[in-house]
Amino acid sequence: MHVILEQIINGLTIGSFYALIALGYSMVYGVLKLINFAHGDFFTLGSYLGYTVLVFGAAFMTAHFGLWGALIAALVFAGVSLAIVGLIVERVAYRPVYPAGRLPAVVSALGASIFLQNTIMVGWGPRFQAYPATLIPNVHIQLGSIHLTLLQIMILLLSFALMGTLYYIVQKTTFGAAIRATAHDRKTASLMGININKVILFVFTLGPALGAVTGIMVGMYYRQISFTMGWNYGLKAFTASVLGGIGNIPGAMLGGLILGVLEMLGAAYISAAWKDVFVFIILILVLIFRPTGILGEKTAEKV
Amino acid sequence: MTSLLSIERLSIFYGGIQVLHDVSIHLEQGEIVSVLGANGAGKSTLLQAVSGLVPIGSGSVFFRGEKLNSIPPYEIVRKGISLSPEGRRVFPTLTVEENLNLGAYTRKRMKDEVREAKDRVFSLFPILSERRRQLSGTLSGGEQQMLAIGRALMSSPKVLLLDEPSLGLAPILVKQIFDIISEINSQGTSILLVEQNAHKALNIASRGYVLENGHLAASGPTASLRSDKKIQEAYLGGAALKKRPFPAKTGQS
Amino acid sequence: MELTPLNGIEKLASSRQLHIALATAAFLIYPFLVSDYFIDIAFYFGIYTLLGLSLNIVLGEVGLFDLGHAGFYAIGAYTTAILNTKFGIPILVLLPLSALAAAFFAYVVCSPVIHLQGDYLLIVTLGMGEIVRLALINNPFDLTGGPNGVFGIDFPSLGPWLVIDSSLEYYFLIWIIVGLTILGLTRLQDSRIGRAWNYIREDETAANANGIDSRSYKLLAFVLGAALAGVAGNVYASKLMCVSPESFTFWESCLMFCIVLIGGMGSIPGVILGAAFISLFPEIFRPFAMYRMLVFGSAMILMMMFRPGGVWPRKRGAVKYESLLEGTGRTDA
Amino acid sequence: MKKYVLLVSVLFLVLGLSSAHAANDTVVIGLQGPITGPWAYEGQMAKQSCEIAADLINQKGGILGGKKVVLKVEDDAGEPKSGALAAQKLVAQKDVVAVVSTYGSSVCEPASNIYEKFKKVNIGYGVTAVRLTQRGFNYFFRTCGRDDSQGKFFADFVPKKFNAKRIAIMHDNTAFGKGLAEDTRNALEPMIAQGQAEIVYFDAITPGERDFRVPLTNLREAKPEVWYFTGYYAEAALLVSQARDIGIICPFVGGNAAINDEFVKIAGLDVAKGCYMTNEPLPGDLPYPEAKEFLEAYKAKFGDIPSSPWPIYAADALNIIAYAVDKSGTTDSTKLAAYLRDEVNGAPGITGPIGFTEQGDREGVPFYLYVVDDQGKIVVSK
Amino acid sequence: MLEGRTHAAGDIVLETVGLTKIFGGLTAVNSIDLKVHKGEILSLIGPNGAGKTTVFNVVTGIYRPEFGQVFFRGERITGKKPHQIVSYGIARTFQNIRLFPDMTCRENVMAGRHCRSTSGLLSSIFRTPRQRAEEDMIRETTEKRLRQVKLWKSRDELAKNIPYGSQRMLEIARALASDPKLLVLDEPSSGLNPRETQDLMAFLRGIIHEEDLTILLIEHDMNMVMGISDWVVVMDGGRKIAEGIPEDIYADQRVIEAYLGKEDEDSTEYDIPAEH
Repeated sequence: MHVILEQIINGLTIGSFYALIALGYSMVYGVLKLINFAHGDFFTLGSYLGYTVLVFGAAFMTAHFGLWGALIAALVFAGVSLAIVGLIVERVAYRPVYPAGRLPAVVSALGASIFLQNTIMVGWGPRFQAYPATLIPNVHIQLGSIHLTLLQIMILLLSFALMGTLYYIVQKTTFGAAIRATAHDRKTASLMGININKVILFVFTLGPALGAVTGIMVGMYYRQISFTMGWNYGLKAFTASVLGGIGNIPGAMLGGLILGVLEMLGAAYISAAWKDVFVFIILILVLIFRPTGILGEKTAEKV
Repeated sequence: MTSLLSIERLSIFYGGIQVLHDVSIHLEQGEIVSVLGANGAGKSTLLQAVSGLVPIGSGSVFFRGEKLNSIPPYEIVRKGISLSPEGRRVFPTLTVEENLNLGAYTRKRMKDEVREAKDRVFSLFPILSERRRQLSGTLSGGEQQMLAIGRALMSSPKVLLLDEPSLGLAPILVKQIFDIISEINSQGTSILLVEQNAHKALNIASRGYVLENGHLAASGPTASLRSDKKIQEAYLGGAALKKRPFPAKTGQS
Repeated sequence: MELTPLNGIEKLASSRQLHIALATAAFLIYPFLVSDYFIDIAFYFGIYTLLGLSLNIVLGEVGLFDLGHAGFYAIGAYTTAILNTKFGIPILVLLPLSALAAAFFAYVVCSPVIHLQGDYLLIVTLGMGEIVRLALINNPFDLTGGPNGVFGIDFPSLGPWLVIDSSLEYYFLIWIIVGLTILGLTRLQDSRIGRAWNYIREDETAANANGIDSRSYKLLAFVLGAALAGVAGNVYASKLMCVSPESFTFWESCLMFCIVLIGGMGSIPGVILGAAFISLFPEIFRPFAMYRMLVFGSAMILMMMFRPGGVWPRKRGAVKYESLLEGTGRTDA
Repeated sequence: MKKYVLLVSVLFLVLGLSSAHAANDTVVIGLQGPITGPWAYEGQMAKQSCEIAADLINQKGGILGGKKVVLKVEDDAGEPKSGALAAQKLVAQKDVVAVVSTYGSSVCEPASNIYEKFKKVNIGYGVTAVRLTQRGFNYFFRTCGRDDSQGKFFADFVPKKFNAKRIAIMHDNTAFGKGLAEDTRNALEPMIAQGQAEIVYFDAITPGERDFRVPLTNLREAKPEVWYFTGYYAEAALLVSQARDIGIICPFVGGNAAINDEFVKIAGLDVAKGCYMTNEPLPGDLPYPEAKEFLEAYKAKFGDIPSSPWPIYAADALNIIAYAVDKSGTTDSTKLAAYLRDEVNGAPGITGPIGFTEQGDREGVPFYLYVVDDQGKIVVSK
Repeated sequence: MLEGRTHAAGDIVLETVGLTKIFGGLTAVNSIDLKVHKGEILSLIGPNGAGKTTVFNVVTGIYRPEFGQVFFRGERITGKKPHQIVSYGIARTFQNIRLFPDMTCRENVMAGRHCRSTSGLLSSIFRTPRQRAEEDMIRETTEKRLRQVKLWKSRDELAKNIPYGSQRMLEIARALASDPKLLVLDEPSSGLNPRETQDLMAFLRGIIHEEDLTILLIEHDMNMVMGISDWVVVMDGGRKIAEGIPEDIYADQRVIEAYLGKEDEDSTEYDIPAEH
C-alpha cells in the first residue's frame, strides 16, 4: 500500500510538470486554435536561463539575498525572459501566418521549435548541464513508510500554488471570464469590450512564463537538463492537454495530473518499458469515447 | 444639432455581395427606433456595422458627432454603444453572473458602478438574480435573451442595439421582453431595435425603417408605417404574388 | 491574350510534357555525373518523396491531420526486416507484403478513430506512431530486436538476373517506384476517387450530401497512404541493411508533415520540392556544422510566411477541358 | 520553368560542394563520428584526439618515408541514415585510405556495410555490440572491447569484491546498455547454476526520461546487495540520486558509460562518492609511455585530458592504421586489412599493445573497477 | 384545407409521417406530416427557429428522427445516411452555400455524379476502358448541367472565385447532376438580389417542366415563395400551422400572426429552451 501511495505522489509531481506545460498549450489553443509546437522549447529555454542564473549569478545573489533570493531571482528572470520570448515568437513566427489558416502555422511552429532548440545548443553547448546540487538541502522525509524529499514537497507546493492562482484568475476574475469568453466566441467577446489582442498577449506571455518556471523546477528536481528535453515534455504535455480537453484550462491541469499518475502507475504495475504505450492507449480510448477530452466542450456543427 | 447616432449612406459588402445599399438611419436621444424587414434584408448587418464587427464599405456612422468607421468593437463599447446580438450569443460555459460581469468589462475597475448596473439588471430581470450562479448554457431561450439584453446593459450604454430580441420566444415572453425594452428606454437609454415581429416593434417604437433586400424601402413615424401595406408586402411577398406569371400548378382544381 | 480553348490545351499539354521530359532526363543523367555519395543523397530524397506522396494522400488530398505516419513507415521496414532475416523471403517479394502489412495495420487502427476531427485525429495518430516506435524498442515476442533493431537484411534481387546492391541501382529502384507512384497518383487525382477525397477535404458535410461515404474514403486514404509508406520502409530497410527504432521517431512524422505543407497540399510537384527541401537542405548546409539546423528552422518559418500555400500549390483548372457536347447538337447554352 | 532553374541550381549547389583533393605527399585517414546531435560531445573529443594522434605522427616524420597523415572528418549526427551518408561520402573520396568509424553500434552497422562493400578498412572506437564482428566482415575492426568482455569482468570480479549474492541488473534499453546487461547475465550463469549468485532484478528504464522512482521502488523491494547499471551517465546520475532519495543504499556499479566527471557533477559529490564502475583503463591511468606522450600533447592543446575512454580508442584506431600503412608499405585496402588481421600483433598503442583477432576484435582489452573518491575523483578501486 | 390539390395518392414523391426530432428536451420538429406530390414545388416556410431546416436535415439523413417515418417514392428511408439518401434520388443544397471552394466549378458539379458511378481504386489507376467510359459519362452530364445553369464558361474557375449568385446556381447544378427525382433547396434565394431571384425562379420553373423532377423548398424570401410555389406549408414552433396554395397562405391570419406578430396578447405559457 505504501508503494502505491508513493507512486501516486511521484506521479503527481511529474504530473504537475505536465500540467503546467500543458496550460501553455491549452491557453494558446483556446484563444488561437493553434498548436504551439515550440512550447516545449520555451520550457527548455526557461530551464537553461534558470540554470545560468543559479550557476553564474548564485554566488553574488546568495551573498546579497540569500539562497531563497537567488532561487526567486532565477524563477523571475526566466519567467520574464520567456514571456518576452513568447511574445517575439508570436509576432515573428505566428502572427504573419494566421491569416493563411491553421496548417501553415503548424509548420512555422515546428520551425520555431527547431530554431529555439538549436539556439540553446549553440548557446549552452550540446552537453547535459547539471543544476547545482546543493541548492535545496537534501532533506529526506519519511511519512510512515513513504519516502519524500524536501525538494519534492516544495515543487508540489509551488506548482499547486501556480495552478491554483491560474485557476483563480481564469475561473474567478472578470479577466479570466474574458479569456474563456474569447476562447468560446471571439466576435461576441469583442462586443463586450474585450480587446482580443490583449488576451492573445496574455496567453503568449503567461504560457511561456509558466513553462519557464516548470523548466527550473524540472532542473532542480532532476538536476540535469539537456537541450532536447523540450520535445519529450512537450509531447507529454500536449497529450495531457488533449486528454483534459484542449482549450480548457482546468482540463489541462487535470489532464496533466492524470497523465503523470497514469504513467507512474503504468510503470509500477504494468511495465516501465511499456508505460508510454499504456498512456497513449488510454488517451486513444478516451478520445474514442469522448472525442473532445475529459472536460472538453461538445461541439456540434450546424448544418 | 447632431443626432445621437446617425448612419449615413452606409453600404456593406460581404466578399463580392453588397448586402446594404446606401442606408441612412438616425437615432435621437431617448428614442426607440425600429428597423423592420424580412430575413436576409440586412438588418443584422446594419447593427454589426455600427458595432464595428463588419467593415464599412462606404458611408459612415457617427455617434455624438464622432465618426466610428474603423474603430475596433471594443472601443465602440467603451464609447457607449452596446449590442445584444442575434441568437443571444451568451457564453454558455460561463455563469450568468460572469456573463453580466463581462458586459461591464470596460468598466471593471469601477466596482460600485458595476454593482449598480447589476442591481438594475436584476431588478429588470429578477429571474437572472435567482440563477446568477447557474451556467448560462442551461438557461431557457427566454432567460438567455434576458441575459443577453442584461449583459448589454451592464456597460450602461447610451445606445442599446437590440438584434431580434423576440426570436424563438413564446408569445408571453415576447410581451415581457418588449415591456422591459420600453422600461429600459424610459430609464434613459436610446434603443435601435431590429425586429422581425413588426407589430410588436412598432408598438414600442416612435419611428421605424423598413429594409428590403438591403435597401431602405420605407421609413417614418410608427403610426404611418403601421398603415403602410408595404410592410406586409416586404414580409410576405405580396408584390410577387401579384406579379406571379403563372398560377400555382396544383392550385387549379 | 485570348486563346481559343483548343490552343490552350495544346500549349499547356506540350509545356507540361516538356517539363516531365526535362525532369525525367535530369533524373536519368544525374547519377552518371556524380559520386555515390550524391547518388545516395538523391536516394534518400527519393525515399522522402515517396513518404511525402504517401502522407500527401491522407493530409493533402483528404485533409486529415496525420502526425504518426512514421509508424506506417516503420511497419513496412520491420515487416521486410523480420521476414527477410528470419525466413529468408526475398526483398522484392516483401515489397508488396510490406505494403499490405502497413495497409492492414492502418485499417485496423484507423477504423475506430476515423470519425475524429482535426486536432483530435492529430493527437491520436501521433499516439499511434509513438506506440509503434515504443513497441519496436520493447521487442515484443523477440521479433524486433529491441533498440538494436534488426540487421543483416538482404538486398533486392531476382535470382542472378537482377541484383540491386549498388547505390546506382538503389537510386533507380526508388525513383522508378516514385515514378510509378506519381503516375498512379496523378491518375487517381483525376478520377472519382481522387475527387471524392478532395470533396471531403473541402467540405465533408457537402461531400456526404453528394453521396460520398466519407468514412470509407478516409479509410481508403489511410490504407493507401500506409501502403506507400510501407513500400518506402521496404526500400529503406534493404538499403541500410538494418533497421532500428531511432529511424522512425515522431520527428520523422513531423518532417513528412512539413514536406506536404512546404510543397503545397495535394500537389505532387509540391511534394517533390518539399522532400528536396527536407532531405537536401541539411546536406547542403553540412559545412555550417552546428548552425545548420538554426538555418533550417528559420527557413521553415520564412517559407510559411511568404508561401503559406506551399511552394508549388496544386493549380486547379490549369488543364482546360474541351466540350464533349459541342457539335452533337445537345448544347443548349 | 523558373522552378526547374531553381531545382537544377540546388542540385548543382550540392555538386559544387563536392570538391576534395589532396596532394600526393599525404596519407588521408577518415574519421566518422557524431559531430552534431545528442552525442556531439563524444564525437568532438574523438576528432580532437585524432588530430593530436596525427600531429604526433607527423612530428616524428610521418609515415611511408615522410608522408604526412591528414585527417578528414565526416559528421554522422549519431543517427543511422546520416551515418550511411557519411560513410558513402568517405568511400567516394578515393584518397581516404581507411576510416576511423564510429561511436555507437547502431550507427556503425549500416556504415560498416558500406565500407565493407567498397572495401575500405574501418575501425570502430566506440562500438561494443558483439554482433558487429560476427558478420564475417573483412574490413571491419575495432580498438575498443566488446560488451561481453566487460560483462565477464563484472561476473568475475564484482560479486566477490562486495561479497554479494543478490544482484540487480538494470539497463537503459539502448543497443549498448541492453547488450551489456544481457552479456553480464550470461556471464553470471555458471555462478547462478552453482547457487553463488542470484539475479533479483533485471529490467529496463527508458532513456531520456528523468523520473525513475517507479523502477527504483521495484528495485528497492527486490533487496539487492549490489546493483549494476549498464546505461549512460546522464541516466546513471539521476538514478543514483533518486535511489538514495528513496532509501536504496546497496553499492552502485555502473558500466563503462555510466560514470565520468559529468556524472559526479550532476549527481553531486554526496551521492556520487562511493559509486563504482567497470571500465577500460581511463586515459590517466594508462601506464604506457605512448599514453603519457599523447595525453601531454592533448592537454597542451585543449587544456584537459579527454573525460571518457572512447576518444583514446579513436586515436589508437588512427595510430594503428598509420602503423599498418607504414609497415606494410601499402595503401591498398585489401592488403591493409590482411596485414591488420594477420601481421599486427603487439603494436604500440596509447591503450596498450594492439592486435586483432581473426574476427577483427581487439585482443585483450583490460578492465578495471573504478570508484569515485571523497574528492569526486574517479580512481582505480583498491 | 387539402382540397386545393388534385393529385392521386400514388403521385406522392416524399411523405413524412409524424416526424419528430428532439434536441436535448426541445422538440424542434413536432409530429410533422408532409406530402410532396410529383412535379410540384412545395415550399416549407415559417419564422426563424420554426424547425424547417431540421425537417430538411431529417429528410436528407443528417439527423435521425426520434419518432416518425420518411418515405420516398413508397420506400422507407428513415435513418439512412446522407450519402445513401442521394442514391435514392434526393439531392439537396444548403442554406449557406456549401460548395467545394478550392475546386473548379466543373469538379464541383462532377461531385453530383459520384453516386451514379462505381469505378474503384484499381480501375482508376489502370484507367480501364470501363472507367474511361464512366469518366466520359461524368464529363458529359457535368457539361450538360453546367450549360443548363449557364456556367459552362466558368467551368475551370475555382468555385470560390465566381460571383455569389453563380455559386448558388452551381450548387443547384451539382445537385441536379445526380439526376434526382426530388430536389431539396434550403433558402436558395438568400444572398441573391431581386434580379437573380427572378432568374432562379424562372430556372426552377423551367426544369420542373422539362424534367421528371419535384422540388421541396425552404425559403424566407416571400417574394420567391409566393411567386413560385404550388403548395405552401407553414411551420411555427416545430409544428405545422397551415398549408395551402400561396394566395390562401398570404391571407391566412395565423400565418400573418406568425410572421408579423399578434396584436392581441396570447396566454399560452410555454418557453422554448435555447437551441442546441
